[in-house]
Amino acid sequence: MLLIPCPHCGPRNQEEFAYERTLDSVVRLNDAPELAIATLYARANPRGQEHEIWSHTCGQWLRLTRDRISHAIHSVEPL
Amino acid sequence: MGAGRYNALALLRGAITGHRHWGRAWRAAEPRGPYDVIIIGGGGHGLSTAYYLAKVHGIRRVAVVEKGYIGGGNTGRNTTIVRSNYRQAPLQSLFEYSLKLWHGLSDELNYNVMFSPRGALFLGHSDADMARLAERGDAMIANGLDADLIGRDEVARLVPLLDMSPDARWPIEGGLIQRRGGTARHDAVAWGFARAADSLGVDIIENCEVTGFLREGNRVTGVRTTRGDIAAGRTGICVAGNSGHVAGLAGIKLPIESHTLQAWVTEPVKPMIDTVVMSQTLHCYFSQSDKGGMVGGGDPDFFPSYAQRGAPIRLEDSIAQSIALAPALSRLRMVRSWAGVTDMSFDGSPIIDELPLDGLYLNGGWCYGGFKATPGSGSVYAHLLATGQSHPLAAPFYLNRFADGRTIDEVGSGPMPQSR
Amino acid sequence: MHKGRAIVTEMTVGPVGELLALDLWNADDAATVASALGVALPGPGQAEGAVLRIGPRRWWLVGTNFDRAGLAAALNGTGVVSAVAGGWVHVQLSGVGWRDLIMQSGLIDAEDAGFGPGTVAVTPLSHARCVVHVRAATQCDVFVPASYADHCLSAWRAMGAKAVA
Amino acid sequence: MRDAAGSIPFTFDGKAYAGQPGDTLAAALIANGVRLVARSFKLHRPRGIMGAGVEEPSALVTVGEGARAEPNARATDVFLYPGLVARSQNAWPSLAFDVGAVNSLAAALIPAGFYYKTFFGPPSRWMLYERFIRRAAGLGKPPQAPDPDHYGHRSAFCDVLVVGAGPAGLAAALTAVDAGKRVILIEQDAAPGGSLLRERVTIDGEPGVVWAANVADRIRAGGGRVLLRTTVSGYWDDNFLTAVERRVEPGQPAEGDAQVLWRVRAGEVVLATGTIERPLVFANNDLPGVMMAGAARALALRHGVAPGRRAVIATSHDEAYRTAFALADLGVEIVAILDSRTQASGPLVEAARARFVVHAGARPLRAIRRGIGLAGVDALIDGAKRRLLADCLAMSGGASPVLHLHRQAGGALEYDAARGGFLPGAGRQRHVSIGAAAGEHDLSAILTLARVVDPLGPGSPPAPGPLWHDEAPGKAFVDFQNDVTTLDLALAQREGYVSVEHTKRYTTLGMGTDQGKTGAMVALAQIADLRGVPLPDAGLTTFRPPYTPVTMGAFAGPMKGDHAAPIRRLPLAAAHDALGALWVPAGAWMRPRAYLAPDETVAQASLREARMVRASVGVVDVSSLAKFEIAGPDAVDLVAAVCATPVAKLAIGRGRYTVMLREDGMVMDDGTLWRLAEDRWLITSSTGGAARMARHLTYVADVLLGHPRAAVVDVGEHWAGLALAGPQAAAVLSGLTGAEAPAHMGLGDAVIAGVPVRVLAASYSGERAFEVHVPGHLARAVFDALVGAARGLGGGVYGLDAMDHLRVEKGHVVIGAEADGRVTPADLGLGGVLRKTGGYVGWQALQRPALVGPVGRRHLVGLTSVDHTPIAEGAMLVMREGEPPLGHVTTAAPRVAQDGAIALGLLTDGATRHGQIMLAWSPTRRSTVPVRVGPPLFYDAQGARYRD
Repeated sequence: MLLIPCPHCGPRNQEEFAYERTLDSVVRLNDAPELAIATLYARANPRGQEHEIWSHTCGQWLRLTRDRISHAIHSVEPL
Repeated sequence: MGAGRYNALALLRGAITGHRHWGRAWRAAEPRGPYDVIIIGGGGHGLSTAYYLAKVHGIRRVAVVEKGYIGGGNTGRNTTIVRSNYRQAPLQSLFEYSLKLWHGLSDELNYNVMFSPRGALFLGHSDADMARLAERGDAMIANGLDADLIGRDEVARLVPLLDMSPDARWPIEGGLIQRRGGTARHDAVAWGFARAADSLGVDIIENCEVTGFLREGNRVTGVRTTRGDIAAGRTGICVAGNSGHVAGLAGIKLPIESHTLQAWVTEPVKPMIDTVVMSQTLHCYFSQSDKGGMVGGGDPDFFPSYAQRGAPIRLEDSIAQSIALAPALSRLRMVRSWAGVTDMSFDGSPIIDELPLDGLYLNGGWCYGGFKATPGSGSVYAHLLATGQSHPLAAPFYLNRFADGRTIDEVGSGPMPQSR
Repeated sequence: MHKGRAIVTEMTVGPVGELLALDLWNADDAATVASALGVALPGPGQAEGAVLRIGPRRWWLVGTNFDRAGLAAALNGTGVVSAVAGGWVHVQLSGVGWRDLIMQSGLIDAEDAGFGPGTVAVTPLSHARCVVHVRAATQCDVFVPASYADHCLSAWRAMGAKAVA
Repeated sequence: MRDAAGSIPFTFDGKAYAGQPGDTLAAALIANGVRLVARSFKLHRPRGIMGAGVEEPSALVTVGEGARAEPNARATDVFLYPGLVARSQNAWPSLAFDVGAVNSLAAALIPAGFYYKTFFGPPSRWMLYERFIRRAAGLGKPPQAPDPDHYGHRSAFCDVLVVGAGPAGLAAALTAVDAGKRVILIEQDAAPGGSLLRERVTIDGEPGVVWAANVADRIRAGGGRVLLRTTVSGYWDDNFLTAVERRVEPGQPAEGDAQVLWRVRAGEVVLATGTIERPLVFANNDLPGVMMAGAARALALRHGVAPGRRAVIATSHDEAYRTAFALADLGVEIVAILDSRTQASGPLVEAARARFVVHAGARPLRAIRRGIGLAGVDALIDGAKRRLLADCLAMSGGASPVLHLHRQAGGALEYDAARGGFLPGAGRQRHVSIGAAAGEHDLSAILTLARVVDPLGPGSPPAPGPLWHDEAPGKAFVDFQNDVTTLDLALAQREGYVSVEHTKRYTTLGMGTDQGKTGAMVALAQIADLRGVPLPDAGLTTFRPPYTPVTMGAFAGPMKGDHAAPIRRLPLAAAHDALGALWVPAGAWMRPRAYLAPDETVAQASLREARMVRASVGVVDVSSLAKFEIAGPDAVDLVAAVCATPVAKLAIGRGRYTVMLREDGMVMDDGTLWRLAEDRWLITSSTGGAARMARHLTYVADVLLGHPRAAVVDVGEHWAGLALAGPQAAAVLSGLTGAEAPAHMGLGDAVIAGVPVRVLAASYSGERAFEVHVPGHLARAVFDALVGAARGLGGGVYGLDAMDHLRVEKGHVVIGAEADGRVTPADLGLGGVLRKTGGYVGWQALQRPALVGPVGRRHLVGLTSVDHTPIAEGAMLVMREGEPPLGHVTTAAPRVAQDGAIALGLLTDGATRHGQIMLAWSPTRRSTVPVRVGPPLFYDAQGARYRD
């Protein structure tokens, strides 16, 4: 039951947040089709740290650097 | 088989001799490459692949390397449901092929995997639900599978504990049952395949973690492991839950993300429910094990993790919904909860294909539905590893379908695993 | 379905009346904009008077004392105001037990000493995304999404809160 | 010493007894001479009471009656209340004469894992055997009726959470309270004190139990929260713990919540969880009368109950000596103390030698059974076997710190060879273990700030009992509940189930309701011995929540009945009720399906309502549709990124149909896009997709566009939406507003019934139609006015089914039915409405080869029943029955404008099949209907009717 520090609200419980995707999988509107598909469908899926995009129920989007084994959150920034 | 054939007579002999005649179910093999095929991952899928390689394709220089103990990943963590009642034809065909293998598996392996076709029932809670279930059933029958659309009365007769009152939070209007579906003993599947494969000469190497791949140019020639390098003609990844990690050792990114799925079991009680009960509207399912515990689960935890642990809110949800369906469950006590790492592909369907490196293959992306595929998955993967060609049933599950736009999206929820 | 150990809380339920959402493109402009508008724009998790901060770039102006057209003009391109009153039901919790009620229905620390008058939190209560505004030691406003109001009020009654007219 | 007569009546297996206040059911049963309490899981061996608390493996009973019956309650963890009804379980016809005990005779035939080796043949044959196995398995009888009890949830936050109110936990909690921390102290027992409840020490001049109660009071007085009868069952990520408070005992009716699930977020967690005593392994160590030495002591000192008349104490360390004193003081004859150590010394041992017969280097080999209970013990004493007669054998094979929560939290372990077990190592989260749970056994060392007087003096640390090498015939159990013996462990090793997880799963070791609390470490020692490896190399299984079994209802808590998941209500729900609406769930929403006239079916009512719309005018509530206002100078960029249709040229005051795609190019949602002002837009989209669309819009704004000067305001609930449709719709509208109705796809402000509204001229039915948007809390007057005016022109309200019939006739798609998440806009015939220039979410994915190719995609088609028979929704589209389907029926409907039946479908290469006759085949419903494939449009192909 993660405690995630929302840059706007402070630490809140996991159920108020939603995982969106990894930072490196953001498909830009003007990306060429091949790049867009490669970006969308390829994930490093590391057993370890990953940069992720989450959202909070207050409307804040955030970038988390998070460990996928220990669940430790190493950094959080507003997006 | 080294351990001697299993039958009632042998048990009787054991009763007299103190069961001292039983040998190991499988050898504690040491690496002794080169092998024709190395399978990474000693779960049910990997072990069944090895078995069918040896049995069907006559390839016996096969090693299964397992980082821990066999069957310790999702094979030993699932809720043991076996069914083939999918909506999309390629999935129906693959899982039905597997279901047919399940029906003969105990005899095939001479190991009772306790496959028990007690029926897999999807509940419908509205006219709209019933139409969707009918559509699924129609599609199944049209593809040669068995399905019965049943009304309230038969649901109530099959599962007397369900709350059939019309003012229930989710009234039950009927269901779709696949009577040839059911449950099996999950550990036994791994052990049974291991014993059978071992008897055909397959080396099962436990406590042997793959740390990298041996390469010659664009060709994979074996694996680096914690127990040394092992050479192989073909190398098959079969580590669902960890596909992303192992493919990453070869520098390959996959359309797969690892997520958490939890399950729970209650204290054992006398028989309470025969059928496997599932509700797609409520996102929960439960059945009773032979030991007497009610086993159930619900939604995954919605974010990537390899931790094999989840959050209690997901348990609360799936338990609340199960109780809404069967109110008597409320007074049972949960004795244990656990979590597995699901290999979430980006269309919800498995990937069975050669990877961009020569000689390296992948069988993964089973999401939360891999257990029921165990024999079928091993059989078609063995075909791929033996021949280099996809089995016709596995062909739709090729890797490039994402780039081609031929995804097989059973629930139509798109590329994000957390929305599945 | 009243249960023992009832929470000592009364619920007064009504429509919000008027409610404007004020969005700024840049929250750093808040102080400047506030003086132009002539209303306070409080910081995160805070309320000042009838103005509640409910998001990184969003405030709520509660009640009839705000002139939407005037505000829109005074914003001068730094943001927008939008009417949202129809989407919310106002529940005033009064009595010593309101914190208990919130902690039975949600996962937020309403017992924290810092969770005092003037605090605003957006958080799920009984599975509905609610806006909580602490008014006094024994009074708290909860804004419930209108479609969830029946569910929440019935759930809170089951927890022992008493609805009053 | 307790009074002979008890004051609290209870029954066990129908026989009346009485116990005393503070008694556990176990204590009361023993006080009443009941020793046989249960039958074991597999072999149906007679079992008595072994433990004193939650660790009890054997004494499982059903407590309570009727719908409140609770199976598998531990007799040691149920406190007596007047009228308690307990029953034995897993025995037939009676506990004393249990037919299932035949399993015990056949035990040699059914060793661990026997079922894997037999019962072959087809699955049907296995199921035949399985039926018997299932009946034999299980413990208590399952509940059948709905649970009459209520369960609550409660959150709590604290600086320091202390788990366990034994001496260490009490002291830690008090210290934290005194330091000004927010403190929660949780104790599973009904009273604070932990081990003090079964010891005879004084602390600061007070009896230990009194000291404990006083400290608990001081913690409360200092602002701390003390929760008794509450078990911390789960330690989750980020110091989140769940605990279950029992407010009543099993089977006891509650006035409020029977149990409360506490959800605690703690800054620091102090685990003062104590130890669990280990059994000794010897033949028949499961007989009623064989119990843990600590449990015997608890019976004597806490409850004043003697567990027998003649007792043998068998131990491997000092602690159990205390039991000899406690029992002797109650008048129990201590036959002997068997100490497996060859050298034992120290004050406790010396004091015992002065009073009792103490044999060093001695241990039990075999418990002797008479009837169903213990008659004596064959012991190895001075190298020879001797029989001692006794009806109680109190044993102790060391003690294991309770590491469950520490391990759940991810804490490390350290092996301590002297105690033959594990101690808590470093924590992964913010937690620390103290007291006995951390390996400290000396009370003076735990309570450094208090003056502890122990009349018996300190003892040595607990040490493990001897390994068992089958020195005597009979089963030696390591898991009492699941009947796992040393022979089973050996068999598992022999067969290669070597990993401790394999051993566990093969033998079911530790998989009972006690999850191996008593037997796990002795089993591990035996396994290590069999493998010839040091104990820590034998491995350890994972500790998983919950620590002790948790009632399912407590997890669900308030999520019960109608609250199992929220039901969302329309702002006009009361008005629809007044009109007799039949409700239908649409996701979490409840929406009016139809308004039935007397004796009307839903189908009849819906067709009548739909025809009313075609003939005159109808009003339907579309309030649940998603609505978003996008406002600001950059709003057009955001709208253009989300909507795949042309955007920029839309005039102010105009709207158009739009479609939104996922990144994989599939249709995510559809709706209408309106330009309310130069920089303010309104998007309407589907009810079911509202949450997804809200998230998508803010994702595109904040992540893709990097915070444009545009706000996304979710006004879905702000605006109630009332659709007014039919040839008389414009007349109704202008009659109420006094103004001309907006042109098709135009919008305007108006006033109806004194309420300002927004009118959007959009048609879903194919008739001239308007959506009237009005703030939800003001909607009633507008609704009443619209319905009243419609009725005046021969119209009225209509529901969801009629709306569906109307849209099918016009070929409009529904998200989830036609747009099933697997179709592109082109599949739906919407390829032409997309922006050619891209720049919207999903445009790239549409360029994928299989999506641009002309062949093999499923297309939206219209289907007309050739013989007017209704088409089954969901039916397969085939050329002949039994052939592979080429598509399916997505929505079926009656024709509204005339007789007949139609449907929409998705059909492979459907656009090229117009004119073909196919079959809509539904084998599950035994329906086969010939259908003619055509374009998805059945009504007013020219679109004359909806235009102004």
